[in-house]
Amino acid sequence: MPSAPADYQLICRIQHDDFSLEQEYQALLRPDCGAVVLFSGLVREQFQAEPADSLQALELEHYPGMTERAITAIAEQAATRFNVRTITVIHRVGLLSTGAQIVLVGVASAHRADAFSACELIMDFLKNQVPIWKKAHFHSQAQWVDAKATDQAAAARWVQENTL
Amino acid sequence: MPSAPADYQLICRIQHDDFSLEQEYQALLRPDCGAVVLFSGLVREQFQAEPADSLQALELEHYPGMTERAITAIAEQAATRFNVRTITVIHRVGLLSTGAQIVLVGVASAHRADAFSACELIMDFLKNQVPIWKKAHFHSQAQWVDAKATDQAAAARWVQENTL
Amino acid sequence: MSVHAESKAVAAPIQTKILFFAALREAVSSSEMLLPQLAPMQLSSLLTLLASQSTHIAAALTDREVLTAVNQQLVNQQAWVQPGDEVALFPPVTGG
Amino acid sequence: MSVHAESKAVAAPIQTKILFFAALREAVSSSEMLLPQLAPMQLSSLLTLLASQSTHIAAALTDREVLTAVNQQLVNQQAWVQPGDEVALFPPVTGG
Repeated sequence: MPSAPADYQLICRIQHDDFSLEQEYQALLRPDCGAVVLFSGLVREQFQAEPADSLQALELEHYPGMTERAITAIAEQAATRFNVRTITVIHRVGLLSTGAQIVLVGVASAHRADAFSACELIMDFLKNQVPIWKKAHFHSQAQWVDAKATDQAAAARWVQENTL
Repeated sequence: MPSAPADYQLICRIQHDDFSLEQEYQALLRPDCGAVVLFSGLVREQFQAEPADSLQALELEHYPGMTERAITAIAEQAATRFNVRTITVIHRVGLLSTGAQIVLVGVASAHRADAFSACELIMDFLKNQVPIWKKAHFHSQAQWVDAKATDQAAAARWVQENTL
Repeated sequence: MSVHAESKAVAAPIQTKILFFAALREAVSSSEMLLPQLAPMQLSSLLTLLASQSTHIAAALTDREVLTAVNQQLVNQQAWVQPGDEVALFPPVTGG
Repeated sequence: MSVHAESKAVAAPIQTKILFFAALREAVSSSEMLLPQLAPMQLSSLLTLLASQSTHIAAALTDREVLTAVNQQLVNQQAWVQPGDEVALFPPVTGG
């Protein structure tokens, strides 16, 4: 089984504090990298009709230790399958208001196709294989977010491609 | 033929000056967007063996007027095919040294899959359908960069998917 | 006699830590339990043992889909748990 | 006579602008040429006309793959060019 290249570098942080996309972008850059793909996930507005309510915040809980291990394993899989040099994954936990940044995934590579594929693979697996849970706080009530079938399908497609 | 949604917004600029990824990211954000994908293309180090030489800079020439039209058409195609809210395309021209930023494509959408697809589609078409040319300046000589077959294949795959 | 005492000491149950997260943590009203475990057992048996502790826990485990990790690795219920392992039970993840 | 003079004025050739970019611009040693054009013609004919202007241009056009745009839209050589259109000739693009 192939392993991630020795010169591949991962930055992985789980934190409550906000992050600076620009700083993380600068930290990803390498002279031999012509392509950087960044994904930023944010708490978006959400409305519900009955009863009329809107999202105030997401509360994110995680499993300390396993979260970092799972992200490291996913990043290593991405670096093994695609020709990438640096990967950054930052995931915030705790209470995050609407508009807040939740997650950043950044990948730098020589050419763009590798960075796009690696970044999307990491996001798809992050949704499925990392022990993080969201609770949606509306004004009148709070509820745990259900896992989505579309997210399972998104992760499954990388497994299928791998076996081809 | 479907058209881009009325509330979709495009920022398109061709300029010599550098850009701030952070500023462009902030300008893309909308309260109903939970996902932002950014692609940054940079002048990467390049070495040649015979004679031993390294890249100093890329010189980018374009066709003023047509460049903006072509990018607008590509962005509109992306906004028609994928559910996205804001798109930014900034392409630098002129002489750009190794390490310099060349191009930024940013897309904001409610969910991540649309932002990833739209951003990658725009980059693939940018490589094939926008009148911009690169000349590679090495220390001892300069040469126009040849179009790559892999870039043609990357753009072609969107056309195939479209007809399915 | 002293030999017997020693072998009894070796066979003393070790505490296996069970962690609960998110909706499951709320359902069992606890983020952590210690379960005395004498010998290796399959996770499915450990879950049966856990459910036998209270109807409250039994209901929490059957009311929803439960994912399982042993020593911070996702595993299925055929996996073996050694005494002292860290077991975690949680609903499908929704990060990212 | 005045009628004849008028119809001659109407038929006077209009300048069609031909733009060259990148390697092709360097090969023809010019970024822009004006070609007098009387009537609509297909781009392939206009390129033949252009090549007939000098062996230098003829060589530049045949030495490489040439992409064509009329009024800033990529077209193939079957496209029609109206007198006064903006025609652009250039090598395969390498932006992004």
